[in-house]
Amino acid sequence: MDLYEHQGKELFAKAGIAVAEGRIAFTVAEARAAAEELGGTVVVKSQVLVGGRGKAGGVKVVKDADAAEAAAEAILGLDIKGHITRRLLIERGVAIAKEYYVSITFDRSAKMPLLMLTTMGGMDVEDVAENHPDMLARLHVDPALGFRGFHGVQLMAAAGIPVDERKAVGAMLAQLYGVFEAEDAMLVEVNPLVFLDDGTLLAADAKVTIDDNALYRHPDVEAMRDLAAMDPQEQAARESHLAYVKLDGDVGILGNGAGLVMSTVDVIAQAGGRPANFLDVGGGASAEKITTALEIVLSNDKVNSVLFNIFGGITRCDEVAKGLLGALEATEIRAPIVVRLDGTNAEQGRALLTEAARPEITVEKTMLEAAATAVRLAKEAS
Amino acid sequence: MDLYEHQGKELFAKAGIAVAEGRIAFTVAEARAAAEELGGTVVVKSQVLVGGRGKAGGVKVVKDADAAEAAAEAILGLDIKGHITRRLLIERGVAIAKEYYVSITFDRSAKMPLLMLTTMGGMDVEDVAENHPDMLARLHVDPALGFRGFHGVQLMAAAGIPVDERKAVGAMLAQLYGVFEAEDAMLVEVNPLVFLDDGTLLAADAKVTIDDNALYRHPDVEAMRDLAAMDPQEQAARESHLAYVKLDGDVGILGNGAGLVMSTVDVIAQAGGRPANFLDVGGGASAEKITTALEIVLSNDKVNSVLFNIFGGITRCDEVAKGLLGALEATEIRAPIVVRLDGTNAEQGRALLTEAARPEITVEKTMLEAAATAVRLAKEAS
Amino acid sequence: MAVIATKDTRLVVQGITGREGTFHALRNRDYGTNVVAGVTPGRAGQDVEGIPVFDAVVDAVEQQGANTALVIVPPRFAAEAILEAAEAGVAQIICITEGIPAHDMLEVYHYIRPRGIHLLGPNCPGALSPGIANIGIIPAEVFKPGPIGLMSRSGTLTYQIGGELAAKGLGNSTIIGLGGDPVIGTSFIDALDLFQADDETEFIVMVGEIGGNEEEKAAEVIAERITKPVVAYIAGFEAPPGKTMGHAGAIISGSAGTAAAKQEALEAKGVRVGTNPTEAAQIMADLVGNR
Amino acid sequence: MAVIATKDTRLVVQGITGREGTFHALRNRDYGTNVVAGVTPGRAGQDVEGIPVFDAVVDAVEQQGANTALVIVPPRFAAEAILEAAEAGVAQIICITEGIPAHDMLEVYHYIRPRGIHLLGPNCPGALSPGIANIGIIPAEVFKPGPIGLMSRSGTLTYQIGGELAAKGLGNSTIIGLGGDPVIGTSFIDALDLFQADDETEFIVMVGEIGGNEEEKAAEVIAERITKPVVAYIAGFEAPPGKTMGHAGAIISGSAGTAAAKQEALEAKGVRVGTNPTEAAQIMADLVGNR
Repeated sequence: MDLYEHQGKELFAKAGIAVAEGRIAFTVAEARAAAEELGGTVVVKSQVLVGGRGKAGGVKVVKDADAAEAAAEAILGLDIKGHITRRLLIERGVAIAKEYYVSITFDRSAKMPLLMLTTMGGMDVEDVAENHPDMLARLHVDPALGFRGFHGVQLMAAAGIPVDERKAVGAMLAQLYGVFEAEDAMLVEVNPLVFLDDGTLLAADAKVTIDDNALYRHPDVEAMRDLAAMDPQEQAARESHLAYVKLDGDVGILGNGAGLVMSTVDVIAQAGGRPANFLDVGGGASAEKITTALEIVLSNDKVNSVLFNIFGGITRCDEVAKGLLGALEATEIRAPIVVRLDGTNAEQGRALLTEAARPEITVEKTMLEAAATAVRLAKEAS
Repeated sequence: MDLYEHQGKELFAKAGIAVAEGRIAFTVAEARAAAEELGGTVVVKSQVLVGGRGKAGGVKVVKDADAAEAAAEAILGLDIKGHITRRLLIERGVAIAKEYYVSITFDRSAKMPLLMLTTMGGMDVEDVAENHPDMLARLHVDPALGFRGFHGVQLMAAAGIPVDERKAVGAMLAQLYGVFEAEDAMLVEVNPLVFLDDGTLLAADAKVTIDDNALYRHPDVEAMRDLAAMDPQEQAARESHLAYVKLDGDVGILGNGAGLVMSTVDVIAQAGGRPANFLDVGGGASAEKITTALEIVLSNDKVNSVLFNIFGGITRCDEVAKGLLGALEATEIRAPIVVRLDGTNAEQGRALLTEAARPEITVEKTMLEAAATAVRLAKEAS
Repeated sequence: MAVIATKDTRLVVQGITGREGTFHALRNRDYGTNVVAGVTPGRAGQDVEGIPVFDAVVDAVEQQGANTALVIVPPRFAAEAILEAAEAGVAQIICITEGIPAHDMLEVYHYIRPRGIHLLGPNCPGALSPGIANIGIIPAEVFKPGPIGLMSRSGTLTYQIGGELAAKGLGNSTIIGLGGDPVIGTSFIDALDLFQADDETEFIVMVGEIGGNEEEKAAEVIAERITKPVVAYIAGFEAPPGKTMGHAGAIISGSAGTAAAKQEALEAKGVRVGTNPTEAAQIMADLVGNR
Repeated sequence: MAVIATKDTRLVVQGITGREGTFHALRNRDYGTNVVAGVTPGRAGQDVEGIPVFDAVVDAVEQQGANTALVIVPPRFAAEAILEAAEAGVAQIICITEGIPAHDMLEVYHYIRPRGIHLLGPNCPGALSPGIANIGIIPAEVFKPGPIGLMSRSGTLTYQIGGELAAKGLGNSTIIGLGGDPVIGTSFIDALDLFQADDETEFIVMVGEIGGNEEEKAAEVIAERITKPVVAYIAGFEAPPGKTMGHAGAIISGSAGTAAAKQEALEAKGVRVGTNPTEAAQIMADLVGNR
């Protein structure tokens, strides 16, 4: 789960990490009130779950409440790479002396947290990695040890942090690692990490991603979820504990098992079609579960045909066929469904469907045949 | 550092472990006041750093303040295996339904904490270990993991704790392990751990030892030290950061290095003498350091002769001889000193001492010769 | 000999009294796996259709000689269940549970790895050696014995390919479900080494998917030390970046972890990659036929 | 070849800019030890009489090829210094520091041990291979080269016995100071195995003291697999129970850890135990003479 900057900063503040004082605003009026309350120079920042808002005009430094109001007016509703700005962070302006970059990522390859630090703050870190690789210090932390003082020394020395700044930066690194561990983060990024004119070290931005599987122990973070920003199908799938990802084609796809469904998406594309979604119904074969999954797939208006791809294992294909027939009773189906059943008891399952002779269903024996048919049907309907 | 029961319970309470409400009392009047304040039945308990106070009459359950006063009168000043009772713990009486035993020790052999649990509470655990070994459950905890839920399950299952009590006892085990880790304990023992009539689980006693080397991070524990109970020589040595242990003989011993001094103590005994102390002066050879060490050894009235046993390594024997001669200038020496210098520059050192011709000094070349001389001199003086 | 699931397996099922635990413990036993014990705290002394239940894994090890643990417990207890098995001296642990927090698995991984304990999973279907033993939830019906070692990050995709191979008359030495999580105990490289050392494995099929770079690392190892022929299939060419495709580990981060990159890395080392499961099975069938 | 301190040693001294660190780093170098680097955070770029100083151990490993670390830092930083060296890939760490909290050492021990990293100490004088290399604070003046491996929990007691042997014309392959703390990285058993495998060691002297049961465990191992003659000395027969005799590890707990028990255990396995250092040295001298 990706957090907005202001949410990430809430977690930072809880961990004792300095951030600029700020207010969240959903309307122009709220933005003005926040600017008035903070007084003086403020920064009006678009809160979107995507990078590059600065270049897109999503961040403005303004001198007073009038200017803040105007900035809010300009930024609310702003489309930043497909993300519409619906909330603003109004922050007290600070006098920045120096900008660094620090991040902690969950490095699956090394199976360790990876810390990155550079004095080239404020820039895109991919640029630094590509064009100034010597300036980007990288360090893995063995999770059996956790972050220790010597990790900080190593990383800061490699990044060229001046010796007189190491106490402050080292303490900040420890705190950020603390957030990474305590909040089950997959990413904690601060860009820029800034020294103010008065020597204070402060996290001027916050990009935090929390492990979905760990949200059960972070109800405060779970409550931060912005349901309004979610796709309606994705939201419905989430409520039903189904794995769903929207794509932009017209062939709806559901099947059992993430790998098989990913493969089905690929096969549809190989057959010349355009997949509309990924949906893993998981194990089991109740009519209720299949009904919910079909309803989510079909609630996407673009869908012109549906491929239901099952490889029966412990759940047998005859059970799946019965579940599917039950689902067809329970909901109205507005597009043709191609069903492929393979694996345990596939023949019995196919026989059940053939006997039922539902007009909306075409039964195929193999995955490739089923894909070809689903693509053809979608093209006919469009 | 061994803690009194009431001090251990302070650490327990800080960790959220239930203990009976209690007051510390140094006088009979304080004991009476505490009993009045608590009201009803109270327990008057001798606070000494030794076991077996129950059998020695150091614990009395009384019905009211008058009886508490009488009990305090009886217990204050009570000698329990050489430990004089100087403080009391007055606790509110509780209705005990069941008594268990639990301890966590620092097992050097396994290099892991060792948990022990038995339903035979209130008894001497050595008795349980010897006479009912099947009743004493033992479990090592890998420090790389720390105490986990499954450790509790394992231990409680092995000890035969009823299933319906495991939630409460498991939580208590986790808390006690928390104290063991957080406070750098070498021992945490609760005997008995009691279930009250109302189902509450409570630590009815507390025996806690803290690692001396870790006291720098536990100033609150360091402040609990009862200087009044310490031997005056041990206290003086402690203040000077010298390792000193009082023994009951008449040959004072000092030397460099714990092993060599232990060996010197043994050799004195082998030579028919009775060692008066162990004192390791450590490395270095300043007159000041040697003066302090000599003063501590000689402030024990029993000492009739002193053996100063040095094996020169990095610190050379000629330096040590100079330091010793300086020390003799700085303090008055009331007993003969046998000096043995060996190792680096031993001959030069011995020559310096021989030249100085101090009447209180006898120089010997080997450890065994020096021991024989020191024993002879002590016998002559006694 | 096969690997992981063998005739020497003495299995303890952690969470045996749960619905799933009971179902699969009995299924595994029915298949012929030597299921010697189950564990559910507080249930010691009971049995599950003759399988004795203990409070703790250490009891199953001491009293029943368990040497392999199957973990089927809810995600919030799974990491600790693995650690319990590890500390109890179980040398091989298979964890089915899906949804374990990634940080929990970091801790588990760095505890067991230096101590030489083998973990398969989590979020995996287990391991099946057809005709010998089945540990976990793989539908044995689909597979038959044979010379092909099959290793995969995906369950049903494995069954798909196994089913296609079986339809062509080909069978497997062992099917290893590696699991769909970002941190798993047994990587493609570990499984490759197991298969390379296994006498009954003559060919290897590798089923990868988007996310991470384990397929790329495996390609290096294949070139370096695997002498048995390897055929691969990768799922997720059409997956958009930044989206978790069902498996917690199936996510393209930035430009890393794409199916195309994995295919390229494998082909660069001479591994033939099928464009779909059917083609991958066909390539393997041709290879076996040409022997 | 000798052990621990060898001609292949490339030493990094952690805490080199401290008073003790500088003194012993230079002393070790003067003896002939290859001291390649020092570490003090914030002092990178400086040098100590030609020995380059780095901010972190990993830099000393990468830039100077350090393979052995000598830790001479205050007790509250020592555990972390050991862990730093371990994580930096140093295979052998010698820690002189006295006064490290016991719980810190538990953590260190269980981190390094499964990872195959060797630690000598803490609270030990180090290791000296006369004529080859000296790592730590052992006064090399006292010893000469020879066939006797010497291992000890006490510093000066080692010097005492080494001095007595030298006076009889006998020398040492390596002197290993194991350290006086309750949790040490190298036990008597570890040192016995090192000496058993070392070509230059023909005889072994073991200097124990009260506390713990490492001498008793060593007795078992001597009987089991040590073919070289072992002579022992134990200090602390007169020590009262419950008192720490200088070394944090030298304490009799209840009835465990007494010198008498250790002597008995060793003699039961045929190890001759001297009643004082002089006698122990004499027994060894007789043994060597009879060869």
